[in-house]
Amino acid sequence: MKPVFKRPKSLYDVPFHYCPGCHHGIAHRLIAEAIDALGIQERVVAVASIGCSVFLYDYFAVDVLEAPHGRAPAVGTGIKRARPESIVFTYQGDGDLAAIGLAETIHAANRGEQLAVFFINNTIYGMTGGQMAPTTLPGQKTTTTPLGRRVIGEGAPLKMAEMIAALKPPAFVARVAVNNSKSIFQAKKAVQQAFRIQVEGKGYAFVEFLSACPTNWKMTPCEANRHVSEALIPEFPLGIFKGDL
Amino acid sequence: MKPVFKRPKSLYDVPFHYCPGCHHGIAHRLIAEAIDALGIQERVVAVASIGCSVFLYDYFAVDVLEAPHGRAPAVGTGIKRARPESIVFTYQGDGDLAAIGLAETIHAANRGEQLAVFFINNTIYGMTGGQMAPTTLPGQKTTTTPLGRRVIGEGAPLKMAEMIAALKPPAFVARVAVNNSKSIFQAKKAVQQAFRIQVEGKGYAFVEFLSACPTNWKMTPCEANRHVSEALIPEFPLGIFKGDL
Amino acid sequence: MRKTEAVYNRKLVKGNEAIALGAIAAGCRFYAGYPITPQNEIPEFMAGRMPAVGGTFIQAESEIAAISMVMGAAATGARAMTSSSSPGISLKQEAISYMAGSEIPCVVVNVCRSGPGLGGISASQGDYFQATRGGGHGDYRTFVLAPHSVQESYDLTMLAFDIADRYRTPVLVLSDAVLGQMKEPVYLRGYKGREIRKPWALTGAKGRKARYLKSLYLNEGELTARNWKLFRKYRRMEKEIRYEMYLTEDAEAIVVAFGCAARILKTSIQMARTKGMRVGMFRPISLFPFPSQALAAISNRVNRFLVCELNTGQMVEDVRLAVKPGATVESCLCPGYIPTPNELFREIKKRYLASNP
Amino acid sequence: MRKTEAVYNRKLVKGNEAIALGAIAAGCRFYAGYPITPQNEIPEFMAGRMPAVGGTFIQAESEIAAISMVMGAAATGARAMTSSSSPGISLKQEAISYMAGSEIPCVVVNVCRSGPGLGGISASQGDYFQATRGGGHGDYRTFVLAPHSVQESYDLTMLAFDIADRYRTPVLVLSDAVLGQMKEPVYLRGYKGREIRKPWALTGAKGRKARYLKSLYLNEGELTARNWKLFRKYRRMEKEIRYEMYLTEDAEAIVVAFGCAARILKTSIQMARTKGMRVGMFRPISLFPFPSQALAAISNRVNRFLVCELNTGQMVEDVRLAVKPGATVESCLCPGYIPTPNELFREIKKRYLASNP
Amino acid sequence: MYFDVIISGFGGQGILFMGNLLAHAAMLEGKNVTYMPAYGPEMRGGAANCTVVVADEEIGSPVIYHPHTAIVMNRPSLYKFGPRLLRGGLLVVNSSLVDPAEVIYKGINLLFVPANDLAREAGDDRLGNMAALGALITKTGVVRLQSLTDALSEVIQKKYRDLLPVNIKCLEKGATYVKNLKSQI
Amino acid sequence: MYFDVIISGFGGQGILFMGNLLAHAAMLEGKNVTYMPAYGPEMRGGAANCTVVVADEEIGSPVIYHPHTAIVMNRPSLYKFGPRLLRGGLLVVNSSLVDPAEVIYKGINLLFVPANDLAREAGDDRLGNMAALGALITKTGVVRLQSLTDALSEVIQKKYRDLLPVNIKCLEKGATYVKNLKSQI
Amino acid sequence: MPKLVLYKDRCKGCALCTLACPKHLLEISTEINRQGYYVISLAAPGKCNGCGLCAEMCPDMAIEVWR
Amino acid sequence: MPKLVLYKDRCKGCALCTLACPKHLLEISTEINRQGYYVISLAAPGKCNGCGLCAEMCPDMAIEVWR
Ligand SMILES: Cc1ncc(C[n+]2csc(CCOP(=O)(O)OP(=O)(O)O)c2C)c(N)n1
Ligand SMILES: Cc1ncc(C[n+]2csc(CCOP(=O)(O)OP(=O)(O)O)c2C)c(N)n1
Ligand code: SF4
Ligand code: SF4
Ligand code: SF4
Ligand code: SF4
Ligand code: SF4
Ligand code: SF4
Ligand SMILES: [Mg+2]
Ligand SMILES: [Mg+2]
Repeated sequence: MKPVFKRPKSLYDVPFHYCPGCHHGIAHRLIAEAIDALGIQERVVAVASIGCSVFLYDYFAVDVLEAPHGRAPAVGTGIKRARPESIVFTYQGDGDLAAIGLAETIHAANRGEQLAVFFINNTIYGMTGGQMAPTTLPGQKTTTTPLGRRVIGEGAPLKMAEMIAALKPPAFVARVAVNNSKSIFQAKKAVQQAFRIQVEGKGYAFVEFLSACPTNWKMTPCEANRHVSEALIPEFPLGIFKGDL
Repeated sequence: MKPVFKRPKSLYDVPFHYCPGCHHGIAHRLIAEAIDALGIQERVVAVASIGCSVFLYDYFAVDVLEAPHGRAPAVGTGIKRARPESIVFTYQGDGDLAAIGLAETIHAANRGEQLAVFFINNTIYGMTGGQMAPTTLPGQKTTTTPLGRRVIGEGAPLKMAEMIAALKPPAFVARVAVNNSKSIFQAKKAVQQAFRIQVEGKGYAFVEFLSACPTNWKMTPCEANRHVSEALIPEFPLGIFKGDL
Repeated sequence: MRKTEAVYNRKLVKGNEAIALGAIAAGCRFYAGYPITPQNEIPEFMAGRMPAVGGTFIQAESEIAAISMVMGAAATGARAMTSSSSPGISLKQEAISYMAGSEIPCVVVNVCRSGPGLGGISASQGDYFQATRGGGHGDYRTFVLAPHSVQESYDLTMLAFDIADRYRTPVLVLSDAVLGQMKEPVYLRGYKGREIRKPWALTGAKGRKARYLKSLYLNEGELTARNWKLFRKYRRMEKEIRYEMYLTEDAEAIVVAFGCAARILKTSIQMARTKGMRVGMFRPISLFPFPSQALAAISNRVNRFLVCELNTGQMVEDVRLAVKPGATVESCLCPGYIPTPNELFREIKKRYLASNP
Repeated sequence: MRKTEAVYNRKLVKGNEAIALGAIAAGCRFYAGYPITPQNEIPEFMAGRMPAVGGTFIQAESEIAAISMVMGAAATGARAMTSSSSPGISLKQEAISYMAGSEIPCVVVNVCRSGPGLGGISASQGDYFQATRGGGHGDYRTFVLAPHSVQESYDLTMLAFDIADRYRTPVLVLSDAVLGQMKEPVYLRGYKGREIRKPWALTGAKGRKARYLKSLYLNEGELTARNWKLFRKYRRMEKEIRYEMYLTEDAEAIVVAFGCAARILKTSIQMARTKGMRVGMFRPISLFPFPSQALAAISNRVNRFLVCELNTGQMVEDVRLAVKPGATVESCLCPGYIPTPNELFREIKKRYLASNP
Repeated sequence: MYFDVIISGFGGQGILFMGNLLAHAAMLEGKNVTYMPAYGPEMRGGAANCTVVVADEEIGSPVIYHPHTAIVMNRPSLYKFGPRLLRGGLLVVNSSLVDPAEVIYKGINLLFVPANDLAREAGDDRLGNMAALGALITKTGVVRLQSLTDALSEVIQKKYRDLLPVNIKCLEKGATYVKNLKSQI
Repeated sequence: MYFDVIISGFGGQGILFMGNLLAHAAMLEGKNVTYMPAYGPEMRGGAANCTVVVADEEIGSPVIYHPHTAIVMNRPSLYKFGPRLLRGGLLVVNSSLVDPAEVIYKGINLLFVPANDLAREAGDDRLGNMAALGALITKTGVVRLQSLTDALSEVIQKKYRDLLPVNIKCLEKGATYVKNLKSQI
Repeated sequence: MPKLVLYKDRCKGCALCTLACPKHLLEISTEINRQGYYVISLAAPGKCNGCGLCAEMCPDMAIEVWR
Repeated sequence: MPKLVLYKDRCKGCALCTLACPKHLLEISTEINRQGYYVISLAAPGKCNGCGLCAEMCPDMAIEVWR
């Protein structure tokens, strides 16, 4: 018998600390699978960012550096420039990448750094307990928007994939979801492509994951999963915004 | 006899410290004229940013706050929210607005803050002596790109007006030049519109000026003036990107 | 507190909420912040309450944006506040330096967690140096108030606004994870201070000359004058020094501590007293200006000091600088964790016995 | 320096260039920075030279991005540096705290200008506290080297890389606007140190287990252990303490100064000597760890100290903490401007005569 | 008078609510009290605990490593806090979810309360927390039952108002359970 | 031996180049030397000045408020630095651009050098800086002319190589001018 | 016959796999694991075609599929 | 006749006004002002139509135009 599905070897065999139904776990696995598929585990240096996923190094069997909140793209730039033979990826939440780290995000993309940036958009600050994120949906209630987010005054959901795709240098920009088999399949391809581009020295890649946070959305995992298709995807359309698979 | 052209009263009658042929002076005057035209001098609180124009308060006869480098939009947000009856504008260079202050710039725009943001894009760091800016042209030599800016590795010129126009909340976004009478006339209208929008409570306005820096471009004023049409405008097209005049 | 008050007017709130309540009571109508554990109750409370009192709450895109917004709001004369915890406070240092230089008052709350770096979320006093030595660049200080209870979190936050306005200076409230997260009954006394006129505020040049607030001084001698002006102001602020003395009258040895360490120590000292050790506690409430004279006065009588802090030794320098020559100053250090009263009692005992065999 | 060297191997360069030259000589192959006066010669020099030596120069989008890039590069084992001036250094504090906590070595240059806020661009020593007390949040310190000449700017920068690697710590080179902008002949001795192996570097998990570098420690006791580990390391760094003594042997009074203040003072002291005053100078070269023992030793003999600094009184605390009880420590403060040798001479004379009437 | 307790269980069990309520009741009785929740990333897994100290004197530390009293509402809590209890202390065990056979600690007093079962009998098996709390105060006398029910009506959120009676019933169930135990002895 | 000078004028006059060159020459003679440019925003208006100190001993301050020597290449410089000169000091005035009648300071030595005129005679009136420098060193002897010309060929940028001779000629013009003055006395 | 391996202690009972199985073979059982979660169970092992979609969906990699 | 007022001490000799005048009436003179700049001069005042375009262009507001 052959395995149809087996844990990728770039992940340690330990349980995740994520909440039940949290999509971080799926994103982790897709990244690990791509690393395995391309055979680059020994070259990878990952950048953990501050958010629920800060413990990246407890899960990925690759070298990891923990960056200050929001600075992962700059930290990744330093790693890659100092050691071009490394394959560098960052893994960042929406608070990290689109709020405090927005300048670093856009400038690294705009320099066309050889990085794969994985962006976990769960429309909320997970780790700190459910505050508004730059991608929070209009009307969404969070602990800091108790009446629901108002676009004027609190901001419109930032469309990071589109913003980055509008820059000249990035080679590959996609937005994916992982809330059903079909979208997971697409996501898998996008993740692989993001790494392949770097292996081939073709530049900067950005993959945005729409991701469920049942805990802070105050939903069951299944409700949260459904919320991704019903509320997130209409606001953040899936697709390849730059480059191709 | 009536004056065809006279110094606006919102400017003190003192000489500018700017270099000969520097467009900062023209931008100052257009802003002062608009303040006069709308009769809002007594309501204006301006935010000076760090760059050649930091001495704004020496020129404008309005209340002025000096912001930390790059933070003018956040500072302006604080002023306007705390005193909604004020008319608030920021005046920022390309280093200030598009490099260190990029996150503040985009987030203030994306919240639709009631601000007029005047962006002086001279493709260079003027005050610090001619280093690369986020808007530096491909191939442009600066003290930190001695061989000319390379897009990959050093970045493509950031198109701030376009980037901000792509956000939902901003009410008015324009790019203007001041290198000849015709463009000055257009610029004048754009500046007035930026203020009018705020007077009418309609939200965020952004006006990007293409501006000459003869000193750091190492050109004569006339050469620099010509360079605006020959090199800057082709890269940064003029126009109204959002809202209308 | 009298029993009647205690029973009828107390509310059970977290230290963080008490800070928010104190701020609003003191007339703070502008708050901007960015989420970080363990201070999230402050922005969350403000998000709910500010609109109701006609104030502004903004969740900023970063700590830097938050303090910059506060700078803008405060420049118009509004009472404005931001809060964060250690890493976020580091990011605010540049702007705090600007506000000190431009003499714009504001209140900055640091619900201190452990460092360095991301560190941990447990309580710590590792930011003492940063708080008391200006933190950012240049020659400036901020007034620093360190509560040790939920009640003080409320009271000192109100005071912070008064001091900020009186001296046109940023005031830091240095809380910590324990004080911020714990609930205790607090008597909501209400604001007894007074808001003062701000003839420097940027309100639009209506019927007066235009004004500006800035920190740039390039002409010869101007900056020096400004530095000395600030220096003299910091001297004047010594009028506002606050501290608590606990069982010091007959003490043969004094333990110095602030914030949550001090409240734990009180128990330890009670334990020591029951064993007949004549130990007292000195608790600085204002950390800058530091109550050096009061300590010096004590050191005329007592010559053994033990400084107890949740770090690897910071306030001990201020104590050493304050006491009379000849006094011995030892340290009892608990970086990255909360000691038990017992543990501190043992430290006291060990040292007390060493010199009273 | 012997005459022959002097004549044949000297180059006339700015202090800022000397720092860049020293860095490249020491094997620094990664530099990221952001423009700010008065240190722009460093990034500008690096922009021209780095590509030629196979290194990387990046003009970052901000000071924060620059130090973060340095963190990334240094984590791979590369010798990496950033530079800025006061306001920019404030912005780097969070990341410096992270690097201290993660034990990632790097060199940070502060060509100090006047503050607070935007302040001015003249030389200052207003960032002494920030430099020597960690600056950012949490319990950490950085090694601090303070050159007082262009030659030392070159030499100490090379040394900074060695110390950084040896102790896995950020090292701060504290220069100032005068030292950075002035030209002086410098003898380019070349790098005599040695790059060491970095078995902790992130180079990809090839033929070994995967590694990580982090500053987050949440499990009980871990962070405390880390804090104490750092504390012990800072103690060990005392081996690297450096200072200069000038005419101290027979001195009856000692002036303490560092950086550009010290070089100006040397002239003042010569003036005093010609008037028969037995005055000497003590110049700390490492500011943290501070040469407290050496000062204490002097204070066995001499009991009058004058601390001269370009701020409103910062290093004076370290001097007070170092000298023996009974010694008097006075201050001569020049915030925001450069004193003349004459002015300092008068200060010395006034005080010297007061106690030797 | 001095009393401290660590209350521990998993997220959904209303652990923090228990602590809060107890603290509130103590406040209503004019006592000094501190309540300290554990918080932050360590909570992600779903564990929850808090510490309450009640005293007549000023309270020093709100953080207790070795409590006089502990309530463990599930198995992991037993393993975490059982060993930390002070010698002679009181361990209240939710025997609906924890097998008494697993409680192997010596030198401490034990109180087994089938909290969820009692709650089910009272009408809502999710309110085991109230039953346990009722049991605790009856055993220790730290606050009066009346203070708890007073506190409850002040603390309970508006939308859960209608659950007030069943909550009170659970408190009482726990209290009665202990009283009965006592009378049995 | 101790010498200091502030050289001042406007941006296009090659003020910083003068200082640099002088410092370089001093270095070639094995002397200690410091060169300190004024810089930053205050320079925006187009003013430029720098300070050079040459000494046998270690040099203390490279910043001089009251110099022993000053070269003023234009009028604003005269007003700025004239009053700062030490009593008994030497003021070198570019009399091509500054009317000697405006020089009203007492107790100092004056040397008027028609620098731009001399330079024009030498072939390039923009090289007044070199003429003034040649005059200065001849008057003061701070460095030898030969050292200056040596320094010049080391310092001059490649693309201006062909201007070396005319630069040297200007230096010499200034030197000769002062020698002739001397011999006239 | 395809084999489905369930690592019960990894399961968090989120039920996402139940949504993913095209044949609706998975459901939450009444069994509680060491973490305190109700774990999943495979109703009719014989009907499983080993497509692996459940495993692809599981955030905690609690399922392994062999064919 | 339109009047053109030149504030000579404000002029920095940048010559931008010379580009702006549709009638090419302005040129840099040989006169140096207090700031050290060669100032502008109006060649044929009579030809000036007072359109003000030169003034609009001047970064230093050295020109005032009346009509
Ligand atoms: C400088 C700084 N500010 C704030 C924080 C607190 N903080 C930790 S994680 C986080 C954001 C988490 O949200 P996100 O990036 O969306 O990641 P998620 O947890 O949702 O995956 C914040 C603000 C911090 N650690 N450092
Ligand atoms: C935090 C900080 N970083 C850097 C500087 C130095 N600085 C002053 S102005 C400036 C940028 C000037 O460029 P720009 O914003 O384009 O304005 P311009 O002078 O070109 O009008 C910089 C980097 C500073 N003052 N503060
Ligand atoms: S809080 Fe949200 S993002 Fe974080 S682990 Fe839980 S579900 Fe995932
Ligand atoms: S440096 Fe450039 S931007 Fe600054 S004043 Fe001069 S010309 Fe204008
Ligand atoms: S392998 Fe396919 S058929 Fe079998 S249980 Fe999983 S999803 Fe259903
Ligand atoms: S998806 Fe995984 S964790 Fe969730 S219920 Fe199924 S097997 Fe369990
Ligand atoms: S007013 Fe018009 S015509 Fe007259 S000089 Fe100016 S631009 Fe020329
Ligand atoms: S545009 Fe103005 S400053 Fe320039 S030359 Fe004409 S008048 Fe003079
Ligand atoms: Mg998120
Ligand atoms: Mg610019």
